[in-house]
Amino acid sequence: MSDEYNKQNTPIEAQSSETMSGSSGSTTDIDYVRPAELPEQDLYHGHSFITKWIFCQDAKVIGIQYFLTAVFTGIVGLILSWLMRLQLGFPDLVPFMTAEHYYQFVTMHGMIMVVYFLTALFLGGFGNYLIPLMVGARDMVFPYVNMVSFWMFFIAVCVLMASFFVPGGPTGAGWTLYPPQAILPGSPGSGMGIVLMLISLSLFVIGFTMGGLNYLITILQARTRGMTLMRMPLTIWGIFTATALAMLAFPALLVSCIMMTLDKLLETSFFMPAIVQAGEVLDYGGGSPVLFQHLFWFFGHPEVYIVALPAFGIVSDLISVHARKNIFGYRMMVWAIVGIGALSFFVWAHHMYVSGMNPWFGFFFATTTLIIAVPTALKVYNWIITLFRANIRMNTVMLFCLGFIVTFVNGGITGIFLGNVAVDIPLSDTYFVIAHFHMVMGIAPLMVIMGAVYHWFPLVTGRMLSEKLGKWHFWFTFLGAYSIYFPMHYLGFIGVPRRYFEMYDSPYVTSATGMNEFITVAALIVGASQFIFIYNIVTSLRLGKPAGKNPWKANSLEWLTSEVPPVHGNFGEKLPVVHRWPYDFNVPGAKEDYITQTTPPSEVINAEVEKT
Amino acid sequence: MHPGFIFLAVIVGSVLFHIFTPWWWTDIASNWGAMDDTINLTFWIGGGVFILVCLFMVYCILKFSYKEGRKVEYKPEDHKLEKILTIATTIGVIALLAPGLIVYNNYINVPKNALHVEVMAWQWGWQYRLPGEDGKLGTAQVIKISDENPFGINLDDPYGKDDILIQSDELHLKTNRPVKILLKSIDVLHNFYVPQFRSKMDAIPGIVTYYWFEPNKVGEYEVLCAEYCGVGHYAMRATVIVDSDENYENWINEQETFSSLIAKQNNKLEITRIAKNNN
Amino acid sequence: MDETQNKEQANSTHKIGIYLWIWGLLFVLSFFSYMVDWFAFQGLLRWSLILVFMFLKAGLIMAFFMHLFWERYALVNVLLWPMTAIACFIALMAAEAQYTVFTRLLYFFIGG
Amino acid sequence: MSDNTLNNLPDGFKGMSHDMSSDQTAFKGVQWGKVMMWIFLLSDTFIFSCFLISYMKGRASTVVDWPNTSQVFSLHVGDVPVPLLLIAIMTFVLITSSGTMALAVKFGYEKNRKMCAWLILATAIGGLTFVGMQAFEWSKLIHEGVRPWENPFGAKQFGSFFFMITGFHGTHVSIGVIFLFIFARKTFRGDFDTGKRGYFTTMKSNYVAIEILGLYWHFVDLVWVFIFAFFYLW
Repeated sequence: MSDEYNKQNTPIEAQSSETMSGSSGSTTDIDYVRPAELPEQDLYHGHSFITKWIFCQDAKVIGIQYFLTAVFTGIVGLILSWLMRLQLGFPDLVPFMTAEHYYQFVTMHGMIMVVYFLTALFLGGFGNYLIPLMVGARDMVFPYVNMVSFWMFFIAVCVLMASFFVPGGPTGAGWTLYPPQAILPGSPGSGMGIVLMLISLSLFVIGFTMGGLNYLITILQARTRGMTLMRMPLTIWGIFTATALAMLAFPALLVSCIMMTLDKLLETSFFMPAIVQAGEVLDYGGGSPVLFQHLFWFFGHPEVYIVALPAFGIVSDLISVHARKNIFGYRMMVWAIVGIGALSFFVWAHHMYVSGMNPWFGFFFATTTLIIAVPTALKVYNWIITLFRANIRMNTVMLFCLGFIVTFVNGGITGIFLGNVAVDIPLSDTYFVIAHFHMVMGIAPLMVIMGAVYHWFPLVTGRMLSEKLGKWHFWFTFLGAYSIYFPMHYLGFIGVPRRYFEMYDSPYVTSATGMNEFITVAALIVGASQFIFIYNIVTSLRLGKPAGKNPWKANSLEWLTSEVPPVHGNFGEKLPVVHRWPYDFNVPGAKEDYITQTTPPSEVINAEVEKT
Repeated sequence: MHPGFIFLAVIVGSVLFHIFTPWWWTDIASNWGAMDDTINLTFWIGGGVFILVCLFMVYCILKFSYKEGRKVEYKPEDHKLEKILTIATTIGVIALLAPGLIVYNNYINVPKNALHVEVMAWQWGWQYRLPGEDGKLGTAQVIKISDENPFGINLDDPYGKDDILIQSDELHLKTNRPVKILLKSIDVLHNFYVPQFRSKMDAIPGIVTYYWFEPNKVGEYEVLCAEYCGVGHYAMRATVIVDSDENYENWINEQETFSSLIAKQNNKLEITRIAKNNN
Repeated sequence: MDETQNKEQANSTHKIGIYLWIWGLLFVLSFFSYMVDWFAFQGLLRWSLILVFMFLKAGLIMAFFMHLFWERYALVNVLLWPMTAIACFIALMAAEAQYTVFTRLLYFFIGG
Repeated sequence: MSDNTLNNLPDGFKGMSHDMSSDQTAFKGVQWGKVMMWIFLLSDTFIFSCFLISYMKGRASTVVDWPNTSQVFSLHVGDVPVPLLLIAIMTFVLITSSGTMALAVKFGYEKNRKMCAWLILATAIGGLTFVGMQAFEWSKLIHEGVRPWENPFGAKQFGSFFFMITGFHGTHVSIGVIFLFIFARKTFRGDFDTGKRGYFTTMKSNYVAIEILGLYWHFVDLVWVFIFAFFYLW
């Protein structure tokens, strides 16, 4: 075997130049890939409807289950945002809207969108569907655990939704759930609502841990022959790093949930100092609310990247495929993803500059936060350099990628405002913050999700989505969302604080009434235009143009399955063998404008491929 | 129409919106002009980068949209370019960070001559405590709060006796005198925020937080609570009035001290006792 | 998976002596850390002894009982590097606790 | 890939860069299940770290005196109070069980079914003893008036953190004990020799499973090392 090793380590170019000079016997050598280390995976094939579609162990079905559940919660979140916007733009229009309801909607909207929608969609949905396909595995490594993971998530969603119907309603503590107000009577839903929220989050963490272990180990230990880490599509790198972050960040959330549940139910004083509420001395003492904020943001900041990194990865792949050009600086992209992920554990308290923590922390966290800006900026450069001298298909997928770049750059730059401590002080807790994070981790990842749906829909269903409807959907969504959040920054400049049920006679805000009305109308339109998307999906499921194999002429393994849509086990008789990275588009000397990952070097002898 | 033009319109529209916007900073009324400067610096550098990146993107999609057989560049890596971009970005980031840290250093180091003002927040309102002639605030604890002792001042602390108590949401400050705001909450998180002063800080139960500023414009300002604190959050307002020296002296001389409050209450108790005895 | 299992076997069938040695060492170290309390050492000495014994015990358990000493470096590094985040968290929370107790004492009790 | 191959791979940091740049697996020769347990334990480490960090923050920032653990956890032998006696015994019991587990793993790989099974059983009994003593300890404290929400000896947080952290650790031990008993039965039955399929997961049994369980059990011991140092000795 040691000489087999030598073979593998021999540079491929050296051999291919040899073959080009005519030695015919070595064609097999340049195609050499190390033999399989592991035997074929033992899979459980479902037979009945229940084992095939409900308690299913196939990662693809689990991915779709995650996707649909997450989209359902997303629609709930969308409706809540409409109600909030109506109140802000046109107070007194919604008859049942009280301050209690408003704050409950704010809270549930935030929590649903961040955790139950985006996280679950990217990692549970795209992760489950794409990881085994893209790394060339038959399935996730622990299919049973994967199934339990989804059902845990499902129960978590049920518990969350149940909190709408308990006495007092869902919690209205803001999505950050800061104590003491989260569990004191002054906030809506501080009874059963907050308890159910904490239980639901804990269940989510448990379920996610099960799924996350699967994603990590499938990527680390179950890749196909020839698939080195540096040949993985950036989608997988993004999902991988995000999952790793989740495995290390969710513990902090779990711990803070447990401690707050105890504070609520057993009246312990982890986060509760001595408190006098409504003239009454409460039975608490000695705790520290700032501790909760630290724990929460130790989870919360990586959480931002849990949402952002898969988006970075997916958008890189989409841009490369539809610009028909290799992604620029692949290595740097990978290291940027990993670096951002690692750094994200050292920046959490930039959410707490005005929280009353030890003021000296400001220096540390401002510095680490702005360091993160460097790899992030490099990623943006690489995306646009990829577009340079490319051959760009202006289809819906590409439009969403471009929309992502615009919104992400905008939101990223406002992030530099908020990361730099002295700049943050006047802006924090104002609408500037809302505009910033909706732009950067709301709209930007959503653009990617929608682009990804248009991109992979043909793979999942075997039919194309309608391009015409897709373009309408894109322009409504992009222009609408941009005109919601771009002007909103200026509300923050005025100093309008966030989480205000109504502004009434405040001198600052009278000038903002018009803008609030405009934003509300835009929000209603953007929300409504999502129904174009849903209509497109539903009709295309049956009436869409059949896609055939590899309609986008992509290189990565998920398009190279024996059947489209792929069946359980993914790759038919034999697992694919990988010879190159997935970005060999328009290689000089090659006949076609793409070379799939499985194409052996001997078939594209004239192509001047760079070694990967 | 080529989508590139719509993206171009979005960028131009953003710039125009900025030029013609009626919504911008409130006029500053404190010493934190440096904060506005750092924001403007970030705004111009950041805005410049945003426009450049987006224009380059628009150029690319206009120039290189799909044409069968177009010659495409195959260049996976360009170390020189990547290095230049990394260094340029790093320099830009340092240029933004350094002034920010200098301003922040001023923000957390309070001048020695600052007047201490305790702001006590509760659901949902404000009250204030100023030091008396000794220039020092007495220690206080939340659990000692009662009708007779609205600030929970420790009775055995001599510094507390002459503290000036303001049980209204209207606070007066002297112009051109630095104030150190000591924030205290008796129930949940709050935040004492006056947009014109630019500075803000949360009030947290269990500890005392602080920040400082120097009001430099006479006038009346609205205080907003900037940290979500329950149902009444949006209605939790107060007023800060920045006075000239003379008006400030007049105002402060009218306020009640802790010892006079105690005396008054003792009086009241005495009267009720006598009244009871007479019955 | 048979072959990899063979590898495991090669890895894990170390001489029984190693396990017994480590086992013995763990007892001794536990005894020592108990003695720290018994003799009621105080201050810096107490803390350094507690930490030294703690890390020695933890290290022995991880290295030999959990076989980390014999695992491939790739795994070892993946497992140990994330601890820097925890170290950072500990350091900052220690500073935060100091600050909290300082403001509490200053404004609630001592004053001046 | 043969056994031979693995031993030919470079070691140390060179091996690391080799593994990371190779295809198929990033950790050569490490089973899926074992990697899973390691990464799960890493995640669990973060949970316990967060608990202990919160405890540090809580204890270091309280202005009320923290009870002297040495006295609170003392046990009377005759009339003499011996500080931390029970905790010391618990520590020794847990380390003993950790040792038996390590030997069980060793004998498992040597396919010494009987020896392995008995050692797992011994480990399980050690764990059970530990849980029993913890229950005794809890009842003693509760008897003396310590509750999660109050503490007659000083700072409120003492009771809260004590019950929460030892409770969470105790839950881990209890789960471990349950699995140890299951595995003892499986080993006696010879499931690992015959490769019987699991009831839920339908995957084949393998002696590696014992090492994986061993990792978990040693981790529980590891956590106790930290709890012992920070909660009882501080």
